[in-house]
Amino acid sequence: MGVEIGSLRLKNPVMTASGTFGYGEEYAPYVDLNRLGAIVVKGLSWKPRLGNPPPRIMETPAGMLNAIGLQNIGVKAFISGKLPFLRNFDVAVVANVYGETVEEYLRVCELLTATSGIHALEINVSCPNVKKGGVAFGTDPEMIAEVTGRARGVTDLPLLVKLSPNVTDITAMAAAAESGGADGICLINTLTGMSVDVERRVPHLKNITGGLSGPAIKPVAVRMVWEAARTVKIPVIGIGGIMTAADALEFIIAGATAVQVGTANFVNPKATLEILSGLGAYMNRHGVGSIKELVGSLTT
Amino acid sequence: MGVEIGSLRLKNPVMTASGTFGYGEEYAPYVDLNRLGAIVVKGLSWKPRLGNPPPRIMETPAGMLNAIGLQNIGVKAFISGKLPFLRNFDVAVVANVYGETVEEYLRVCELLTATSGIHALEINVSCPNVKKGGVAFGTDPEMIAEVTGRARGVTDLPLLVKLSPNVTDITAMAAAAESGGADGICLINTLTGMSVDVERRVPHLKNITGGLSGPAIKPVAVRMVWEAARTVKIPVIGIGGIMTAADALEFIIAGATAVQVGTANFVNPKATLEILSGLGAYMNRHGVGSIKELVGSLTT
Amino acid sequence: MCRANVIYNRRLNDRDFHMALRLPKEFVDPRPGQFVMLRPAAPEGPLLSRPLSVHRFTRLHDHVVLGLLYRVVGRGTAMFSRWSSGTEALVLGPLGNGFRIDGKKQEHILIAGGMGVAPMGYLADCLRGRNLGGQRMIFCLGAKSQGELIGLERLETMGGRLHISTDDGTMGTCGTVAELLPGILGGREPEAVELYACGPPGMLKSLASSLPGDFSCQASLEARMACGVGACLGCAMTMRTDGKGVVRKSVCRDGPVFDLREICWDEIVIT
Amino acid sequence: MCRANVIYNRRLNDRDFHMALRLPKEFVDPRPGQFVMLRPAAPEGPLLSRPLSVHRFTRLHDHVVLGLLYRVVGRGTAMFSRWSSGTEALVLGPLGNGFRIDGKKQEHILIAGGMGVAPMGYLADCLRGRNLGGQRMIFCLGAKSQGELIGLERLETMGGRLHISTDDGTMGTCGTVAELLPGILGGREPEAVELYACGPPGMLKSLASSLPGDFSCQASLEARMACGVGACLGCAMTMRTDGKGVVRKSVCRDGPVFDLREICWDEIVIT
Ligand SMILES: Cc1cc2nc3c(=O)[nH]c(=O)nc-3n(C[C@H](O)[C@H](O)[C@H](O)COP(=O)(O)OP(=O)(O)OC[C@H]3O[C@@H](n4cnc5c(N)ncnc54)[C@H](O)[C@@H]3O)c2cc1C
Ligand SMILES: Cc1cc2nc3c(=O)[nH]c(=O)nc-3n(C[C@H](O)[C@H](O)[C@H](O)COP(=O)(O)OP(=O)(O)OC[C@H]3O[C@@H](n4cnc5c(N)ncnc54)[C@H](O)[C@@H]3O)c2cc1C
Ligand SMILES: Cc1cc2nc3c(=O)[nH]c(=O)nc-3n(C[C@H](O)[C@H](O)[C@H](O)COP(=O)(O)O)c2cc1C
Ligand SMILES: Cc1cc2nc3c(=O)[nH]c(=O)nc-3n(C[C@H](O)[C@H](O)[C@H](O)COP(=O)(O)O)c2cc1C
Ligand code: FES
Ligand code: FES
Repeated sequence: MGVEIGSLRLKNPVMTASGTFGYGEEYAPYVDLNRLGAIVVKGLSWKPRLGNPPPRIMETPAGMLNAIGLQNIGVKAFISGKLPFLRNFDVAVVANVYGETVEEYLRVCELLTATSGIHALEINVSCPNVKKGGVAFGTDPEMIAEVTGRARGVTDLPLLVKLSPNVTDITAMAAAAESGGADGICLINTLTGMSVDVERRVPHLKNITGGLSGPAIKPVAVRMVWEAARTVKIPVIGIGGIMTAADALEFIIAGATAVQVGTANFVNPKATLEILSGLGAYMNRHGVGSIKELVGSLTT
Repeated sequence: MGVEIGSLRLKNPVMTASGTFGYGEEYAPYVDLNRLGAIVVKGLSWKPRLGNPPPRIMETPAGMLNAIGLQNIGVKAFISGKLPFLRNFDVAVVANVYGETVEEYLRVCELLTATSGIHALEINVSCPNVKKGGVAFGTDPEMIAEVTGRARGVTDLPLLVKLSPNVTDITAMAAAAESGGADGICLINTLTGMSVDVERRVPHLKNITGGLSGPAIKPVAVRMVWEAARTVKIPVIGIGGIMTAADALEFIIAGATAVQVGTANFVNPKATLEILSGLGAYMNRHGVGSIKELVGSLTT
Repeated sequence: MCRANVIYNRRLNDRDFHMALRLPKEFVDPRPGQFVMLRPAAPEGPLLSRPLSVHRFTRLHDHVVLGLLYRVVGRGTAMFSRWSSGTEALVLGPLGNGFRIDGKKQEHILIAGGMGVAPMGYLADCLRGRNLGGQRMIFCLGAKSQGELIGLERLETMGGRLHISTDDGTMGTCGTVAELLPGILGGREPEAVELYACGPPGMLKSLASSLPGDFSCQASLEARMACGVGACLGCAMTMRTDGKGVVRKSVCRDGPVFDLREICWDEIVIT
Repeated sequence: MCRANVIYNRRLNDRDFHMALRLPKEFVDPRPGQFVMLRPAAPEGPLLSRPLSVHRFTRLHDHVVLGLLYRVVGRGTAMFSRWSSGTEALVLGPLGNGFRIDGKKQEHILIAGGMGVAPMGYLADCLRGRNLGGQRMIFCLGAKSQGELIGLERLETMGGRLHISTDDGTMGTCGTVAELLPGILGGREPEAVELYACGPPGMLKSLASSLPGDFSCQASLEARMACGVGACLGCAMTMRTDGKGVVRKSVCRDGPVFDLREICWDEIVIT
């Protein structure tokens, strides 16, 4: 089940998605963290962030909107307070990195690179719920190439770039990240959406708009993974509405080397492990020896 | 309940969405067509089109993918074979217009303008399932402005432009349509998506990708309507996953002057009428005298 | 769209169920080969309704009873299998053009593969009901194995001859139902017999190729459907036209019954 | 996440239900004020689980019984109301930090507005179970009208004093439960009593403003939740810190019980 993304070796292709698995400890009572392909932690910024005012989430048909606004304890508190717990496990830890400016991205990357127990960085240029950085960077290929290239300059860790689906042409964004030196591309982050409380005539989210995740977005995500995987040579990591092994397989067959499971963790804390065993069962049933044989195996 | 879009007067804001209500006759056994705000017919091209090979549809979580590929009998057969039936009803008929080239759009517009019984044109620059025209035009503001402007030159019918959500910035597209002389903007058409048959490792749709519609896309649609309505002065018509009166109200409160009901017709042929009566009930309950009071009434 | 209530929902074997629905008397009498679109009344479950053939139909004093035969293959049919007596459902129909019944034919050969038996049950009822009893019915039933041969008891009481095949040979001839055909047709005149078929695309395709050129066959097709009424064009099938061209027809509105020879197999996915 | 079966699901009035679930014995004993995340085992219904407070809990030989009290307010709770004996559900929990019970207090005042009575039922059971019988329980119950005053019979058997208010005056004092408070607290010492409250945000806010400065109150809050375990940060509430700043806490993990005085009301939507 092992897969490689640049120099990052994962024991299996099932990762958790940033912001949906806390810092790992929240789900440790339910999931043997050692069994995961990787844990991607909540987005980290240089300084702690309060995030957006509540209400922050709302359910939608087969999905949910969130506007957390990257609430996090800051990279230093993460390293001192949360990382030690994760070091107890034999699992790849991927830090999701966010900055309001390119410089902030770089500072966070540098500090994490100097820290032991971090196995890869995931540059988040796709958060729709913050005013600066985030998706403002992620819709501009030049910015993506710049952030990626400069991050590449300050770290020798495997470098992933997480892209936004809120763009006309995902292949241009994927190519920009590749040209900047990324080892892999993660997609998709959430689609920007909105929901209205019609009785009170106010948005359900205080932030007005939020990011749409969950099964609702899966068809868009699979399509973007398929487009991106045909464009770049580096591995693509598929994200978006993966609830079951069959969902994960859609992404893998469309071209993803690995997948990240997000909203599904909320619905079923054991989702990652059930997906993992479902992948194994599928491989047995179809006589597939290595998961790599399935990557991009779509016949069109 | 009456609303105006340019010189188009609708007796109520509930329209059917193109491609989801056939040519009206298919649903006439279930719906009193006289009660609808408007009927938007299936996309019309100059020549008949065979559409895409099957399979053409697939269900997805709270949505469906379609790649019909604008199968239609051609504008002339429509006028001779389908329009006479619609003329029996006291309902606004809106023709959805498609062309592979700007010239084809114009020819269809001209012929429809010269025909009695057509109350408005809806320029479809957003079909994701055709190789030429469609979304290839709808992601480029200059093309949108050009198609709209030239259509404006050949018709005095109210002119609507139907936009694609597969863009980075919907406000730029909306502004382009407005600058081209549109009387109203319809959004959204479908999001491009894909779905994989993992047992057979083939796409569920022969066309590989298709357009995602239904409740799944509603949050994206509401967000785009809200963004567009704050950008342009012309009316915005909201479309995307409207199943109930509450859904329609989300769009109206976010800024839509009218709404179109698509996939919901498939699920419940009487959806439009139930939405209409639900709007009436809401207005009574909230003491709202005119639907126009609700348009854009969101407090943020 | 009318409200229906589950009367019973019986498991027949591992994956097949027989469900009876109570519907208001306004529901019009279906023609054989017609279908309904079924979904739950509760706002749960998959978005789209699922097409199911009319398997039985009884008109009573103040309501009608619709019988459906279905196989659990995915999310929608799995949900149906969880329904119990009293569950509320919504039914759109009857829909489509059913089988054409030609009273002048002397023999009616009903060919069903797997779940294809669903519409055949009602077709047999109608053939019998129209006093075509003097004419003969012949049933050709195929299934994976004996356990999946459903509706057998009922067909046995119909008085027609019964030919059976199973893929694994656990009952009747070992092989597919299409392989039975040449034996049955041998010696019969095309003008005197009418053939009706329903089953998986693979079976229909081999039927088409094993059908002698002068025989025609009415075949009920399946396609994924959204609307069921001809509005979405989602259920299109490619058909040959006389002029050697192709045309796309809607299975729901132009079908689901087509002349087997019309079908353009190149564009049909055989699973 | 454990599998549960509905034992019964009784309608109490127009929109309130009492459901008992059978759970495996591995389910750990909840503390009062804790909650569970509930969803159907069938892959239907809304995406996210719904948080419901533990209302009753009984440990039996080979299983446990969890009692829930809920009001139908939207899609999820409407679905719960359709469940019947035997329906399978999935339960995550018990979750959150419950009420702190201070054995040294002489009086325990339990204040519930509307559905706020759900956690109070279990809190009362626990207070009684911990042999705090010598100490007194006082219940303040508020509802829209008499018909919505639920759990009354049970609380009456608890032996505590009962104060009742209804918005429409159909039972007890006419007004809100917060208005009862000054009368009850009058003459009591802050050190001797413990206050616990649960109810709609509007009620908690007026409680906060009518609470004399030297009394504290443990309040159980509600927020929309996705994960229930502190992972999504979706249920954040803004809280005041000592240093006059604010901090965002997760209702599911840091709560749902907070000191009423900590809550920063500016950012709470009062419906
Ligand atoms: C006219 C007609 C009559 C039918 N009559 C019967 C019957 O009497 N008994 C019976 O068991 N089945 C019948 N079918 C097939 C039945 O509709 C499908 O098995 C069913 O829709 C599968 O739904 P699902 O959610 O369980 O499967 P999923 O595979 O989860 O469904 C996914 C989507 O594909 C569609 N789909 C999947 N398989 C088929 C199929 N074979 N045909 C059409 N759509 C499909 C579903 O409707 C749905 O939109 C009929 C189909 C048609 C078109
Ligand atoms: C810790 C906790 C304990 C609770 N205990 C109980 C209880 O014992 N009995 C009871 O009747 N209710 C209780 N509630 C409220 C209950 O969770 C909501 O009424 C329920 O989630 C509404 O779901 P719905 O689908 O019916 O409503 P919808 O309005 O359709 O739900 C839409 C979304 O909003 C959320 N939501 C809506 N109202 C609330 C609310 N008041 N609080 C939290 N989320 C909400 C839903 O969970 C869902 O995500 C509790 C809430 C919390 C946070
Ligand atoms: C509550 C929530 C918080 C999230 N926070 C982050 C984040 O901090 N950084 C990030 O890159 N993505 C974040 N995401 C996006 C997810 O990692 C993922 O890309 C997205 O949810 C789509 O996957 P899903 O449908 O499986 O949830 C968040 C998503 C949710 C729902
Ligand atoms: C089967 C199908 C066919 C469609 N055909 C057209 C079309 O011909 N022209 C067009 O402008 N939009 C077409 N659409 C898009 C719809 O009009 C509508 O914009 C979209 O489905 C979103 O609305 P909904 O979620 O309510 O369905 C089609 C949609 C579907 C599902
Ligand atoms: S299912 Fe819509 S046209 Fe046939
Ligand atoms: S519900 Fe996820 S953090 Fe509280």
